Amino acid sequence: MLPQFFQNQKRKVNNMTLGLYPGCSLKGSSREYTESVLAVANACGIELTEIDDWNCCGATAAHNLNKELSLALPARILSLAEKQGMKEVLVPCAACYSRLTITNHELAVHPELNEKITKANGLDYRGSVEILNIIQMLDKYVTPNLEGRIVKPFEHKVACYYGCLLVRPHEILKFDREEDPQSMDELMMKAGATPIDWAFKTECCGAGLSVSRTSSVGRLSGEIMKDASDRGAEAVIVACPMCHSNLDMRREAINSYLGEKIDIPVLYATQVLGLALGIDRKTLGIQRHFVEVNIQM
Amino acid sequence: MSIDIPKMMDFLREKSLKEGKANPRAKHIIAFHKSFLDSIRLTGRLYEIGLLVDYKSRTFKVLQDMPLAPKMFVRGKLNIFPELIKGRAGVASIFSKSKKKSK
Amino acid sequence: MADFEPKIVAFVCNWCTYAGADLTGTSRIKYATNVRIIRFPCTGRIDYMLLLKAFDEGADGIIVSGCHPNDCHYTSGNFHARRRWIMFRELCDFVGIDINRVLFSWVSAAEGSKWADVVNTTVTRIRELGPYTEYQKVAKHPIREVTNG
Amino acid sequence: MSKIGVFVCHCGENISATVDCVKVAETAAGYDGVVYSIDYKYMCSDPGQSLIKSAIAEKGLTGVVVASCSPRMHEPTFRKACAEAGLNPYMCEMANLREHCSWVHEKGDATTEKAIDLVRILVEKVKKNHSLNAIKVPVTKTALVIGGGIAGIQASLDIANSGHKVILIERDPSIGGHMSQLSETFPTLDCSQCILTPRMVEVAQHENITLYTYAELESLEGFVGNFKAKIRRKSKSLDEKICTGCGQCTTKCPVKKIPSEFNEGLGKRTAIYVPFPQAVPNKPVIDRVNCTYYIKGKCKVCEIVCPTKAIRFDQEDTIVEAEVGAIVVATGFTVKQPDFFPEYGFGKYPDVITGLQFERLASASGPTLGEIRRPSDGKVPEKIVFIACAGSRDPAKGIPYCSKICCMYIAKHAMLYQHKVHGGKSYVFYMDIRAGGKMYEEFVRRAIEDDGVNYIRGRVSRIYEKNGKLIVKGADTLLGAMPVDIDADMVVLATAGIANEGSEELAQKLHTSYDSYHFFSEAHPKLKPVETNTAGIFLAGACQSPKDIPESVAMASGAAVKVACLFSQDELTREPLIAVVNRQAAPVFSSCVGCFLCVSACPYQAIEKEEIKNRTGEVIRTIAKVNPGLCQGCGTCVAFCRTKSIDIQGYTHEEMYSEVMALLNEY
Repeated sequence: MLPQFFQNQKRKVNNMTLGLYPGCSLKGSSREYTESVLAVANACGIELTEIDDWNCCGATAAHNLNKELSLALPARILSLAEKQGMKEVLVPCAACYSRLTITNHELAVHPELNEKITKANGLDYRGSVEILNIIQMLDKYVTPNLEGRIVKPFEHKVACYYGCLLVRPHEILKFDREEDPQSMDELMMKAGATPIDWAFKTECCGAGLSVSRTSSVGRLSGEIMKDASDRGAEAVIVACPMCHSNLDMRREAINSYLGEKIDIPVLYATQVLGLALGIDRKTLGIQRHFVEVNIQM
Repeated sequence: MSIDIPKMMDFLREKSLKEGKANPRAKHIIAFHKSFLDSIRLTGRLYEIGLLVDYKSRTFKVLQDMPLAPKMFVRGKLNIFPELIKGRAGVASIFSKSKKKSK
Repeated sequence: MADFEPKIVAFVCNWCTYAGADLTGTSRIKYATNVRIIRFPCTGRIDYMLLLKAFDEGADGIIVSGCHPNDCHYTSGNFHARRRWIMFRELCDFVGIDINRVLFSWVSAAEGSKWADVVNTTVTRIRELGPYTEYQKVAKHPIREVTNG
Repeated sequence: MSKIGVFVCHCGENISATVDCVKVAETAAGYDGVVYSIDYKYMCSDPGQSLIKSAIAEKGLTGVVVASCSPRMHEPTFRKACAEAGLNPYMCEMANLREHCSWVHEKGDATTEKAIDLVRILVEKVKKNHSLNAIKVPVTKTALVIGGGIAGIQASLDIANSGHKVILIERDPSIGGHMSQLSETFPTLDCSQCILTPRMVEVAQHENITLYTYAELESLEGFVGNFKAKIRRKSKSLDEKICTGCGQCTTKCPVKKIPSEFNEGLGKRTAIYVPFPQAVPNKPVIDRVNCTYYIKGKCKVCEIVCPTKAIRFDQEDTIVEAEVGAIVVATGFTVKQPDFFPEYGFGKYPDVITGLQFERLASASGPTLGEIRRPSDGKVPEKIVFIACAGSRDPAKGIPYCSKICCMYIAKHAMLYQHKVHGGKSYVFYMDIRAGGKMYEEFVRRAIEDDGVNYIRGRVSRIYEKNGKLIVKGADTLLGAMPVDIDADMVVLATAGIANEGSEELAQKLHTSYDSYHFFSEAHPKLKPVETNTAGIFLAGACQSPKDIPESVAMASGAAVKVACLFSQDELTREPLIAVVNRQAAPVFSSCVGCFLCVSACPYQAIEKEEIKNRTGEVIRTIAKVNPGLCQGCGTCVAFCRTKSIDIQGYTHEEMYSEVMALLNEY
């Protein structure tokens, strides 16, 4: 009886249980992101439990068209997480992260809004859930225990691309600095990479206009890839499925805008970390990218 | 003190749409957003094929991005069937309630 | 209760609220006649026994008002007043004095209209609460009893 | 037995329109102790005052209640009238029938009733009032000026020239302040140093001025007219009396790579250094943080080369004690380092510099001898961009206020650049041009129209380096927010002016208040701009808010006049509305039990401990005692005292309780 009890205690200390909100992209067009997040978490003894019966956060469409909807959809997710006993929820997708954090903040600072949103929809949310983006989660639970575990340092020049949403709005996130952020660069250094100093860390890639205004995406993402390429980056590192699909899947549009062929691959931060930890490429879903990853590991 | 610019932009978008003053050049963007929301309303999560079919039926851009689909499929990035959540009724009611209020 | 005209005593500091009430006057903003202002150098000077005395003597409501935090003419008197008020409130609540009859506020020398609001809110509130006789009943007044009868 | 006179004023119709003044006077006449009661159209007029005076003389009044306007308006008038008639002025009180009654209520019985109540309250108070006498304190006629920038220099010279002694202390090794760093001044393009250095020399040579450089205020005690200041003279590691300022040591010092503060990091200095060639005093100090001897214990090159053997490595800080009567604070401002704007790349790109750095580049005495060359490679920039409001008027990231001087100095910078680099292109991104001041707007127009500076109204979102150029991405809001990209060689940020480091610490030492931006607070924003809330301490220059040179100088002269006014009297008179601890005959001495809660309550450190001794000198009691020079009369101690042993004159317990009781008990 006693040893069993101790064993349980020990397990709890070593293995963290975190909630996970994957979001729609991570189940479909960006499934390699999910794969790499799970692989890294698994390697580091972090247990990720998906929120049961989660729904879409509403993304750009909801907050563009209907404010109430843009709060009510994430409110349902937060309320589910709370009911399922999750204190912290990892949201790898930067766009979902932004919607969930903003909703969490709005509901906390405007109790009357919380009342209105939750009452009307039969939800109940007390505001106890803390939301982490992928960098925050890695900073908090992975990097402190990283020493000695980097078996294959990712020794390449990388351009860390944060995009619009990962570190904004600063007033709410209080994480990194919104212009010229550094957190991903530090993470990449720990994985053995050399982050370059470049100008487009937080410029917009075109985001949700991928389908409806592909030409704009070509131009915006083109400028980003061009600067990364001019400054000698061997890979662009992202932490957002939308940024990834624009920079990777829309490479044809990018190249036709630039009038030149750029073949720098776009990798998720978790994929790079996974490679450095010695996880194989397939588990990390690297073969799923449109732009082939030819980097020598 | 400071102005919350994104919030203001969202407000103006919503208002101009409601008052029928949206820029005609944005009609494809709005069509996409509407298709997107319709998809969530029905299934609870985004169903990418359904979204594209709906979008194309709204904009008649039938051929756009057709070459992408097989490439995505090969890489395991396209789900053929939608993921249906259990709380679809709840999600649908969120939609109907917010829609009513916003009018 | 409509005919009830409450007696309200205002304990104010000379530099902010007294001047603020002067501004209400110069701006000709009208407010209820029920308030009588007593001028103190600073809210820090206000001995809270005076508040009890006022209730004892038949006040129905009390306003204590001074400079906003950080604006005290004497740098920190209003902070002392605020702390004392927190203690006093709890004590009052404990012994059964209705703390809704005391309004603590900050009115600066520039807030003429706020002073009118403070007075009117208090008058409305006290009007709803009715005359305050409970305290007088409890605190028997030996001197008055002797002199009056 | 009190004999009170009540004087009800109609204030024309201001009071009588809503208050029945006759009834007020009649009712008051019936109160116990009231021997005279009258109403009159204008009490503050000469005949009105005569009415009071003659009543005092004829009826032998012992107290006066004037029921008229706010005491904040006419209390001095009526108290003076009473004093002239031989009544102690503090036996006169005012009932505020105008601001607190007639103006804020409609005509009616309730209003008149309130007026009657207000009069009755004060009748009862006056009965308890005591005669009080003004307090007199002596004045030490020496001024302490803190800060040796242009404001401190001007204030010192003005006070010294009016015949009073001045002690001027400066934190840095030389006086001169920011003005000595400037190249030219707007709007005349006078050379800053050329007009400043004669003043600096005058300070050093003035017989009434004692100058302590490399010194800071350690502590301050006392009160107006009688301050005791402790000044820390930091060790210069040098005997100033022997040093001739020959400069041997500074040329031979082996540590040569320390960024020069005077040149804003664009030039280098040695460990033993004079901040700039025109420094006053022109004698070096050793910077112990960077000196090899203090770090490693050996070197002493300066000691070896010094022809007069003036170096003193073991010299320690000394504390100078000074008695002063007034203090002028002129500690100036500093510029916010723009690294809080990562999108502008300050610190990352050497060619993104601050306005103050540009001043050094443009200055003939600067690191480039006045040629505009960029710090990274010394190239003359062909395109230069100036960004106004880098931090100012930006509540989200910087400071909400306008730094005031930037619009003008940016116009000056752009103009200087155009004069020095022929064919160069300059751009200014601005929010608004604020050029209020004599010849200021004309100056900006000259920059735009004659010198061809491109003014673009809009903000810059980002600066990044590409192929050796700084790409400045902005928008032109006057052309429909059109994006503007400029590939510049150099960018100058007009960073916000903020309170100097340590200013809140200094304010705490001086017991003066400071605002939320840590600038020193003036006593009144309109009518007392150079006074502080502490009597005898005055402000000059940019320590109060960012200011240009003429404003700083004007303010300094203003402060100097205030000091001279103070020093024109041998004794100061103060209102006696202060706290006192009661004293009784032995063996009680006082009801004070010596808990000293009042000491912790007092914001002015005005309460001291007093020891009561018997004839053999043995201490038998320790009680509180109020220093009448320091007490400002807030009364916080009164409310604190557990034994009611401390009371405040003019607002005593007796007076306040009688007011409350009078209010609630009708006759």
